This record gives sequence, structure tokens and C-alpha cells, in this order.
Amino acid sequence: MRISWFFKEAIISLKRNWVMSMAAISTVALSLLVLGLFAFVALTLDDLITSFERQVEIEVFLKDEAPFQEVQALQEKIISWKEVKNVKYVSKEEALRKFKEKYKDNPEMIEAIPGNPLPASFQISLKNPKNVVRVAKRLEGRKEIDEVKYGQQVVEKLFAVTKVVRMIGLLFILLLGFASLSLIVITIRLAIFARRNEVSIMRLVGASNWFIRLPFLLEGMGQGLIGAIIAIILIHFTRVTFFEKIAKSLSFLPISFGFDLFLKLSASLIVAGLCIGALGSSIALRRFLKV
Amino acid sequence: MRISWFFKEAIISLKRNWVMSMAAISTVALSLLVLGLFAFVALTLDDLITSFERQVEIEVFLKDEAPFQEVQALQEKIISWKEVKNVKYVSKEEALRKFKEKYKDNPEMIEAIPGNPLPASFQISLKNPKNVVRVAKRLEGRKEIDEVKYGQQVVEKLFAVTKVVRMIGLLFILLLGFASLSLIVITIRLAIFARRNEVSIMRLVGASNWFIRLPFLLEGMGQGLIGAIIAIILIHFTRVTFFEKIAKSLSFLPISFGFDLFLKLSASLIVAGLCIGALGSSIALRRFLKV
Amino acid sequence: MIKMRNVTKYYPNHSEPALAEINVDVEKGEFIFLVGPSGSGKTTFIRLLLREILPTTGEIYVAGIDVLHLRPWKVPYLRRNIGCVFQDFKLLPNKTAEENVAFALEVLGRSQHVIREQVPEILKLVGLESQGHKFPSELSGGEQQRISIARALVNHPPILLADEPTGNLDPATSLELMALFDRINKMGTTVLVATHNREMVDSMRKRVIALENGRIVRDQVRGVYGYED
Amino acid sequence: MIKMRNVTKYYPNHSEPALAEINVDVEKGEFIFLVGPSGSGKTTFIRLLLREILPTTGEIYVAGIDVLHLRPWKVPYLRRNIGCVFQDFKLLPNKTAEENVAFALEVLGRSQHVIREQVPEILKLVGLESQGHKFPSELSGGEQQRISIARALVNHPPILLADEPTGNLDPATSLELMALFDRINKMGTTVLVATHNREMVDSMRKRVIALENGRIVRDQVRGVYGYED
Ligand SMILES: Nc1ncnc2c1ncn2[C@@H]1O[C@H](COP(=O)(O)OP(=O)(O)OP(=O)(O)O)[C@@H](O)[C@H]1O
Ligand SMILES: Nc1ncnc2c1ncn2[C@@H]1O[C@H](COP(=O)(O)OP(=O)(O)OP(=O)(O)O)[C@@H](O)[C@H]1O
Ligand SMILES: [Mg+2]
Ligand SMILES: [Mg+2]
Repeated sequence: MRISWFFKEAIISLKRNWVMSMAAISTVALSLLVLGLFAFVALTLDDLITSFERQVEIEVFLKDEAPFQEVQALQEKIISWKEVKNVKYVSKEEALRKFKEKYKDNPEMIEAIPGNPLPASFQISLKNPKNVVRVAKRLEGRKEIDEVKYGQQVVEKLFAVTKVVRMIGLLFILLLGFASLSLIVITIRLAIFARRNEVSIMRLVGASNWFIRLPFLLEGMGQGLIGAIIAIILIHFTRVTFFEKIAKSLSFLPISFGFDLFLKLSASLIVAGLCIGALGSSIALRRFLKV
Repeated sequence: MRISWFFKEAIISLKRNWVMSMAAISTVALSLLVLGLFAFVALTLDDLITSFERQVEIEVFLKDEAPFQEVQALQEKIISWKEVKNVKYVSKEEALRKFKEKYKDNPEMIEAIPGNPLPASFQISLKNPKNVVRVAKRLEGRKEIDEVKYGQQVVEKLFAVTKVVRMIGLLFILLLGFASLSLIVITIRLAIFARRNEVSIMRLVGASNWFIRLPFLLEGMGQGLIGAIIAIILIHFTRVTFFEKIAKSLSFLPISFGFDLFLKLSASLIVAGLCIGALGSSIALRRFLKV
Repeated sequence: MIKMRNVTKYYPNHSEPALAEINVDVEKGEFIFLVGPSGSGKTTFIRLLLREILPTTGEIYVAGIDVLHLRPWKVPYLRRNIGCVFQDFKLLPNKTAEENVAFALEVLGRSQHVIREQVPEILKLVGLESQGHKFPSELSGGEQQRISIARALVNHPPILLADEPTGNLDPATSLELMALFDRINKMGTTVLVATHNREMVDSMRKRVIALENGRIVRDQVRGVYGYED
Repeated sequence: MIKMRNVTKYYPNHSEPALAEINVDVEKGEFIFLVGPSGSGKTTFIRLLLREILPTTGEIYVAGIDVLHLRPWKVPYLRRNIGCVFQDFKLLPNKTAEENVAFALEVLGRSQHVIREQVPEILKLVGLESQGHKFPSELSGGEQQRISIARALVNHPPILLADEPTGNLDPATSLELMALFDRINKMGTTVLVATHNREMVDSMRKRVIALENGRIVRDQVRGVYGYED
């Protein structure tokens, strides 16, 4: 019964201090909207980057004179390494077919090739592309192997770029998170500051700190919750109207602004809204509840 | 003298309503910090994307039998087109040299090539890469020309991606701009709402609307200005400690978080701060200045 | 100076009128006490004259101005003709006592020179020459009330409205201030005081308008507080 | 019930003490008038008893509690023993009159049942049974004051402090309320009333403590308001 009274107080106060409630709710909604949308895009981008990184492969050219059994044994060995995801064997014939395909506009040149000078090769893909150098080093110098190629320069550049993209993304998520938190706390503080007389009056008629704090806390959480729900609705709307079109127009990329991610994000936003609302009102009240 | 009085009033009020001023200033600073940093990164990224797009070229393979004068005439003609930035002639010999370079690990194959089967070509770079299809179409079917290549698929994908990146960037800038504006207006409104009694008292002792509004307006602009300056300082700090390191680690890309851009950004932020501050207090006051 | 014709005021969402069918004529230079039990409509009467609120029906003229049909932007000019002591003081909380009084002069565009001269003078008149630098929250109830009086008087308005101006003052100070009001009135200012102070009304023998339940029940030249019956 | 020993109160940044060397003993069940000119320290006296402020030096005991050394979290329990009518009413602006009165009961954890019974009763006692649903801003000055009185009385506290409780009330209502205070006092409540109302003090002949410039200048059993000399 007492608890229901506190809830009733919080709801009445939410309604009667409508201007301040509106301000707090809008602030929560706007902050979480920006944060949520950015996180949504950033997480999708992260998936995309990961799929790019996965495409990094090691090409191992085999000596023509290596016997087939040894090559097969090598393939099995490589597959057994824990870093390796897959090993694909490209025979000499396949290599030639690819070469001919590439220069099909230049028949003179293809005709000029005597026999098949191209070597057979392995194409090795890794579980974590970061290990590419280590695996490549391990392969070099084996007697069956003529040359190991993994586009050292390109791979290093790719990783440098993905690292920076991830860093900037993280920086912005942290910054947006911090800014959202601060802005919401500031707004709720201001709203409670405007009511500091009320707080001091309540104290003067004998209300204990918790008796005063609880309705404010519930009110803050209510504002946070409503704001988060508004943000989620807007994000959903953006997702349906905007992101899905983008995913379609970039269908050649493994991009998906997925519903799963959206659900996880929504849950996080609701928790964030509730916590920030509670935090904001607690911080704001602390100053006015001294003695 | 009257004007100086209004300034004095605004400054005194800024100081005496310290909690509210702090709230407004922090809100401006945080909002503009996020907006400014994002715009900074987005504009840099835009430059980078543009430089990628510029790398799109048209390769025109010439017939071996085309006489040298005609080829030269064609080159001059192409250069004269307004879409074209540069035309580079690659002779048969140069093409062969490049081919040999590429297959230098495979001497058998190079040796096997009789004479020089590779054609001469033009490499055409455009002022605006969007015109690549149009220019390519215009070249196709000419008698001196054997084949026109511009990696249609890659170009289309590239443009699809850059378009989406730009769109998302713009979306976020607009969203951040809107959110910043709203959040600042909300905070200033709330701060003035908390002082609505003051406004009504001023009216009751005969103050005209402008007499009340001017100090609030100046106060809002002051808060906006201080907030913007704080944001600029923080952006500068981030630029020096973070972005310049990034630019170094990506030295292989034409990336620069330049001082020029920073200056332009700072000027925009200051103007934005002043305007939003003025706007916020005007909107907030309008409600309390009726009758 | 003040004319009310059939003025009725209903507050929104309340069925009882706060004032009903009020007809009053006040000449320039009169001194009037407005009396009546708590909730009888005295403050409402004053708020109507200040155009803080508008009547539901009826006509009001103050200093020759048709209050009802006044353009909103002209309202400040009406109010500059009226000095008002509010029942709840209505001091600006972020200005010191001095600044609160000075504000009434700044609104009129008076020069700093004039302000620096007149403000200490009026503070002395209400006995607060040493408290000018305090903020309202640092003043006692009676001191706040006297600052409110000082602000109403400082620009020598032709009309002075005072709502319970001595509710927080001791009898000696109250009498002094009433003597001050009387002096100002003798110099030509029209004075209207809403009050519960029987002693004061009975001793001064001015015109008394008595309200009850929003209606005028008595309008008496050289009247007394009444109501002991 | 109330004991003050050498209590002196300086407000921060002000060189004059608001109260100086106050020694007072009040027994349970006494009725005391606190009088003195505006600014003499009456409100400061009451704020000290409520522990709204702390004295600069001295000791204060209220209802057996050492106010100075009271732990902050125990302050509400002290205040629940004291009903207080504030000079500026201190009503919660976002609660209706009824809710303001009910709040004093809710603070004590009284059941809704009790609240629904006692609140209308006390509103009737102060003559506001029909105004309970209004917000403070919709009440007249005197009505607000009576709501403040109702809130102070509703939980039958052992101590009643009243700061200028009749400043906005007409003489008839004032006398009624004083009779109410007297009745409550007879039932055992200790009552302390700070007032400027000479009529009331003189007619009731209770103990009078007179302050001047923060010092006690008179402490008289069955005293009068004084100060006409
Ligand atoms: N804003 C409002 N909304 C609704 N009712 C109101 C409002 N203001 C005043 N009232 C009601 O109108 C009536 C007259 O109020 P008013 O303030 O004029 O009385 P008053 O004569 O000044 O009383 P007091 O002597 O107590 O100050 C009261 O019953 C009051 O409750
Ligand atoms: N917060 C404060 N800061 C500084 N001075 C204060 C503060 N509060 C009160 N004072 C000063 O202390 C003195 C006593 O104030 P107090 O409110 O106790 O007077 P009072 O007897 O209640 O007067 P009144 O009858 O006018 O209400 C006054 O001169 C006042 O200016
Ligand atoms: Mg009134
Ligand atoms: Mg007092």
C-alpha cells in the first residue's frame, strides 16, 4: 500500500510538472535516439568490416615437382592448424583456366603460352585474419612450397584502416554515451532544482529523505522509460524506412541492419533510460537533501 | 548607456543563476562538442571519399593499326572535353614493361611471349567521376579504338557505397544538429521556466517585453558563446592528441584533419552557439511574455 | 481616476464569482480602504486594476485608460502609472533589496544618477537604509514587505494600490507607514489600501469600501472597519 | 519542552547577530507570545527550534532532544513533533490545499482511511471546507495562511509554533483561530506564537517574550503587547 502511494505521487507529479517532465522526456528521447542510431550503424559497420577482414587469404604456390601425396599431406596439416578456417587447392589446370579467362580479349597472347607454366596453389582462409603473418611465416621455406603470397602491404593497410574505423566508432559511442548521460542528468537536475523549494518544504514538515526521494526517483525513471520508448520507436521507424533501403541498395555487401541487433539495442536503451533517470534524480536531490 | 545596462544585467544574472547557467553552458558545450567532432570526421571522410572517386579512370585500348597522328588528334580531342581532367598515353612498349613487371616471378611465361601483343592505351581521368559512363559511351565504336574499359561494376559499387556513406553522414549531421538545437532550447527553456515568476513580477512593475527580453537574450547568447568556446577547445584538444595520430597511422591515405577545416568549424560553432542561445531564450520567453 | 462598471470576475473552473457586479468610482486624490473578510475579493479587485487578470464581464477605467481594450504592448504604460504593494511582496529573488527598488526606476528609463539618489532616500523612509544589500531571502517578512512598499513609492506614481501592506509589520511601523501614505495622498496621489488592520482604518477615518463574498456591502465616506458586530 | 542556553545566531556575511545570548525555558503546556518589532529575530527564533538553521553558539533542546547534536537523518523525527505555521506559508505549489494538509499525515505513515477522515475535519475547523481542491496559487492570502495552520494542526503535534499566523486574516477569523490555539493548548500542546497583533496579545494575557535587536528585553507572565510608549 505504501509503495502504491509512492507510485501515485510520482505519476501525479509527472503530470502536474508537465513542462519539466516534457523537457526531461524529450532530452532522454533525443539523446538515446542519437546514441541508438549511431550504435546501430556502428555495429552494422563493425560486422561489415569483420567480413572484409575475413576475405584476407594466404596464397601458397606449390612447386611443380612436389608429389601429389605430399601436397595432400600438407593440405591436411594446414587444415589442422587452429588458426586456419579453410584450405582450397587450385590445380595447375584451374590456374591456367583463370589466366585465360582474364586475358580472353588478347587471344594472341594466350595462344603463345607453351604448355602450362602456371603453378598449383593453396588458398588459405583464417579464422582470425590477424594471424595471417604468423601462418605465412610458418609456411615459408617448406620444400613443397615455391612461394607464399598474402599481399603484405594491402593486409597491413586494411588492418590499419579497420583499426582506425573501429577506434573512431568507439570514440563516438563513448562520447555520445557520456554526452547523453550528462545531458539527461543536467536536465533532470535542472527540473529538480526548479523545485528545490518544494523539497525544502517537505523536509520542514518532517518528511524523511527517502520519503522525498522515492517519488522523485520513480518520476525520473518514468521519464527515462518514456523517453527510451520514444527513442526506440523512432529508431524502428528509421530502420524500416531508411536503413532497409540502404541495405538493399548495397545488396552486394554483406550488410544487414538486422532485427536481432535492433532488439538488443532496444533492451539496452530501456535499461539505460531507467538507470539514467534514476541516477539523474538521485544526483540532483543529493544537494537539496543535506540536513 | 542603456545598452551597457542590459549587458550588465545579463552578466549579473549569468552569475547569480549559476546553477542554471552552468546547466545551459554544459548543454551547449556537450552538444556542440559531439556535433563538431562528428562534422570534423565526416568532412574529412568526405574528402577521402572524393579522392577515391577521383581514382576512377577510363582505359581506352587503341588499335595497333591506328596511325600515330590520328591517335594524337584523338588525345587532344578528348582533353578538350569539359568532363575530362587528364589523358595519359601508354605506348605498347610501356604496356609490355608493366606486364613483365607483374609476372616477373614467372620468367618462363614472359619468355614465351612473341614480340609485343599488348595494345597502346589512353588512361583518362575525369573531373567528376560521375561522368565516367557518359564519356565511355562517347568513345566506344570509334575507328581508332579497339576497346573501352572502366570497370563498370566496380565503379557502380563504389558510387553506391560512397553515396550511402555520404547519406548516413549527412543524416547524422542533421540529426545531431537537430538534437543539439532541441536540447539547448529545452535546457534554456527549463532554466527560464524556473524563473517564470521573475518574468511575471517584472511585467507587473511595468517592464515592457523588450526590457525583460533583452537581458535574457544576452544571457542566452553568453551561455551559447561560452559553451561553444568550451566545445572548440575540447575539439582542438582531440584534434591534436587523437586525430593527428590517426592521420599519421593512415599516412598511406590522403587523409588530413586539417587546421583549415578546424578553423571553419570553430567559426560555425560560435555562430551556432550564439544563435541557439538567443533562439532558446526567445522561444522560452514567448510563453511568459503574453499579456 | 478609477471607474468600475458592473465588473464580475469568475476564476476559470470555479462556479462562485470572486467579484460580482462591482460599481466603483474613485476620484483623483482620494484615499480608500478596501476591507472585507478573508476571501472576499480584495486581491482580485487590485489585480483587475493592474490588468493582471481580466474581468469576466464589465468595464474598468484606470487613469483614463480603458483597461479591457488596452493593447497588450501598452499594458506596461498602464502599470507604470500604478505603484503596487503586493500581498505576497513579489520581490525579484535574484536582486538585492536596493536593486529591486531600483528596478521600478530602470523600467522608466531613469538615469543611474537619479537612481543612485532616490533609492537610498526611499529605503531610509521605510527604515531599511542598512539592509539594502541583502537579497529578499535574507530579509525578515516585515523587511520584505517594506521593500515592496519602497518599490511601489519610488517613482511617485499617480495611483498607489496596497494589498495588506502592514500584515507583517508591528503596530508602530504600520502607523508610520500609514502616515507616509497619508502624506503622499495629500500631495495628490490616489491611494487604495486593502487591509484587515482595524486599528488603522478606525483611526484614519477615510472612505471605506467593504466587500463580502465578492459584493460591495458598504461604501462609506469617513468610515470605520466595522465587523465587530 | 523548549530550552535555549546562550543562543546566538549570526547569519553568514552579516556582522549584526539576528539573535544574541538568548536564554529561554518553556514548560510543557505553556502558551507563549513572541513579540518584537520587524526584524527583531522572531522568525530566526522559530527556525532555530525547527533546526532549519543552526545557532552560531549556544544549546537548544526541544521536546528533550538536543537539537544541535541531532544526527541529520533523525531531524525529520524532531520536526514531526512540531507543527509549524510559517510566516510565508510554505505550501507545496503542486499539491491542492487538501493534499498539502494530508502530506503532514502521510509523512507520519498514517493510513488513507485516517487521512480521508481527518483532513476534511481540520479544513472545516479553519473555515475552508469548500476550498480543499484548489491549488495554493488559487487561494487568497488568508486562505493560504489557514491551510498552513491546518497543516500544522492536523497531526496533533505536542508543540505548535506559529509565525505571524494571522497577518493575512481579518480580526474575526483571527480571534476564532486564537481561540482554537487556546483550546489546543488547554489539551496539553505547547504553543508559541510570534505576532504583531496587539489586540490578540492584549486580550489573551499569556506569557509574552519580547525581542528587540535579537535580545530578550521582556519575559512576562500574563503580559501585554506593549510598545505603545
Ligand atoms: N486563481 C484563482 N483561481 C480560483 N479561485 C481563486 C483564484 N484566486 C482567488 N480565488 C478565489 O477567489 C476568492 C477571492 O480571492 P481574493 O484573493 O480576492 O481574496 P482576498 O479578499 O484578497 O482575501 P485575503 O484577505 O485572504 O487575501 C477566494 O475565495 C479565492 O479562493
Ligand atoms: N538568511 C539571512 N541572511 C542574513 N540576514 C538575515 C537572514 N534572515 C534574516 N536575517 C536578518 O536577521 C534579522 C532578524 O530576522 P527575522 O526574520 O528573525 O526577523 P523577524 O522578527 O521575524 O521580523 P518580522 O517581524 O519582520 O518577520 C533581520 O534583520 C534580517 O534582515
Ligand atoms: Mg488578498
Ligand atoms: Mg518574521
